[in-house]
Amino acid sequence: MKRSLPLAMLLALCFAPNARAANEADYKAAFAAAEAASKEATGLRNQWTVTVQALTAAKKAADGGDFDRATAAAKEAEALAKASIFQANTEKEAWKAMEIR
Amino acid sequence: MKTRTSLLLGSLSAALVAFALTSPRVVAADKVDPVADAKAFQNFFFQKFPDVKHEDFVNGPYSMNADLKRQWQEKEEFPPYEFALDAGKEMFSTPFKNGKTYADCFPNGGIGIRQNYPYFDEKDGKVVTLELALNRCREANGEPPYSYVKDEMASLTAYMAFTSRGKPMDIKIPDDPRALEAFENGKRYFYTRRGQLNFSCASCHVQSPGERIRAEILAPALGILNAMPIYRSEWSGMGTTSRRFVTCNSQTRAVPLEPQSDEYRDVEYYLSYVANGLPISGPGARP
Amino acid sequence: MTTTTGLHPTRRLILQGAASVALIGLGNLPFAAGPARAAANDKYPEEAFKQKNEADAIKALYGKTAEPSDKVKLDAPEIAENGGVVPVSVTTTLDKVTSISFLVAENPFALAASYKFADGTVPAVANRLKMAKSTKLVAIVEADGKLYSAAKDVKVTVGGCGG
Amino acid sequence: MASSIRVRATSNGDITEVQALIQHPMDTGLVKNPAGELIPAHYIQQLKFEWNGKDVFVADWGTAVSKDPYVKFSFKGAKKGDELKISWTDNKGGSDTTTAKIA
Repeated sequence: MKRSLPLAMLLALCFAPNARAANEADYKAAFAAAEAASKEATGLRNQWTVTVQALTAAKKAADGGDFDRATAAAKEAEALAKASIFQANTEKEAWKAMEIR
Repeated sequence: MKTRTSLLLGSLSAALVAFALTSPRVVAADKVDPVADAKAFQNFFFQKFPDVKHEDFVNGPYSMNADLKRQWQEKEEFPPYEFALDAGKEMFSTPFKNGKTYADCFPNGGIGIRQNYPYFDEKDGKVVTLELALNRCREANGEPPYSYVKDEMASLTAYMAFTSRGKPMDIKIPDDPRALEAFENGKRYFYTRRGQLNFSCASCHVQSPGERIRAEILAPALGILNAMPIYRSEWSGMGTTSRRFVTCNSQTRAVPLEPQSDEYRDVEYYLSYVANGLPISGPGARP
Repeated sequence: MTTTTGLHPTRRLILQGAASVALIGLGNLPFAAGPARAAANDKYPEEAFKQKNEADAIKALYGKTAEPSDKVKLDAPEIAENGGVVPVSVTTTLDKVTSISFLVAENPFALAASYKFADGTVPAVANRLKMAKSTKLVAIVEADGKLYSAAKDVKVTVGGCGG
Repeated sequence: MASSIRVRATSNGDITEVQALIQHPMDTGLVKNPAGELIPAHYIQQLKFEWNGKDVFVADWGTAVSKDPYVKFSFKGAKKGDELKISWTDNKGGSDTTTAKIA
């Protein structure tokens, strides 16, 4: 037990610096990036429902003034949108592997 | 947060590379050959389920599970789509405001023709499904179109399907490059993975028909549209082909496209063509 | 299923006459007078349908308890294709059956349906019930004033892969 | 307009088999609509089958009977051509009735 205590402390320390509260500007930037990716996914006709939900959650949190959660949700939306774009591009060829021949 | 996205992308690409390496199949020259595709498609299911009678595939999950089939046969004695059928019959004979009826829009008065839909309209250069043709008929006669996912459309297609019961599916692909392209586009849609769950239609209906996803038994893809439209206990109501496509998409967490958009019409064209020869069994009752 | 107009007029009058006499004159004795028929009256058993659990519902409906009997054959699926529409049926070889009821133990209200049988009606019924979740299904048959029961477990879950 | 009750009564020999399918929502009162409000309970409480002036079969239903309810039973004594009167009442005072000839 004795040795693991300092280890836990060390871990806590390294997360501390970037935990300052996100402000409105951070949220706006994150949301803009998420929305761009989401538009691209829709353009590829491969939007995910969870992306849309994350975007709505981000907006809702931002309206409520909770920019921490809003920024996190916007980043989540961006990640999901990017994944759906990646899926659409890879599937352009990958589908043939499953085709019954 | 940044690490999270790259992690996600990394895992996806790694999975793909592994996947590509394992599939030894050489990608055949990409000449679209519907006849060969249909033969291969049907043989795949006939070999995978040797003791299922060929025409029984159109009964979807009921061809895969005896206990479920018994529940279905009990329901078929007095099926829940009875009301939609009667409503459809009545709507079919009720004239529009201009005195015309649906019979005037369709060959043979709309009776016993469902097995030829969808067809490729060479003038339009696109696939025309039964639901689309019905709404076009309404609009041509000054009537507002019906929603593709609601009861009125389901009642109309239920009646038209009923008049074709037992007739083998008979979809034609004219020798027109655009028709071949539509067929190929439908095939691509069928095998393309989508949604956060990363499923394609084939993931469920080709790789694991007969198996359960929770309470439901997965239907084989062969003849999966022959029973449309269906009364689903799940919806406790009628469902058109459009409604089925839209709900399947949202189950894999993919945002559905507009009903009757090109992809849906093409995948209906593909699935109907590869089921040529199997009987129409609509309207159907499903879990 | 068009309503019939073809009935010969006088026969029709007699029928209506007989019906009204039966209803007015003899009250609701169309059921053959037999031993005390607890559930013979036509009143809707409001109280029984309000009971949450199975035992209270049976007591409210019949005022006595049932004993399992292999003469009551209950037919229900092992896994319901859909909790909203579960085909369930019962047949029995007992005679002088006056009532058959279905109780779905895990439903918010246990009593699902109760049927009253006249003389000459075959003691069997099929219907489609709703089941909230996996549950014990009980069929009760009241024959000659005594209660017999049969039970079966039915698995119920939602379908589909998520959404 | 077609009645809400579909009946098929077929007699073979002395036994008449009766099947009925009724168009009714059978709302339990425990389900929410998409807008989140509870849909009020609306279900058939009693369904009667009358032949020859006599109630041959009476169904008392709760909220656990499926939408568009179905029931099947059979009874002795009737013959082809007899008339069967079917009527139901629901918890909102709604009702419907129809007659059918035994085929």
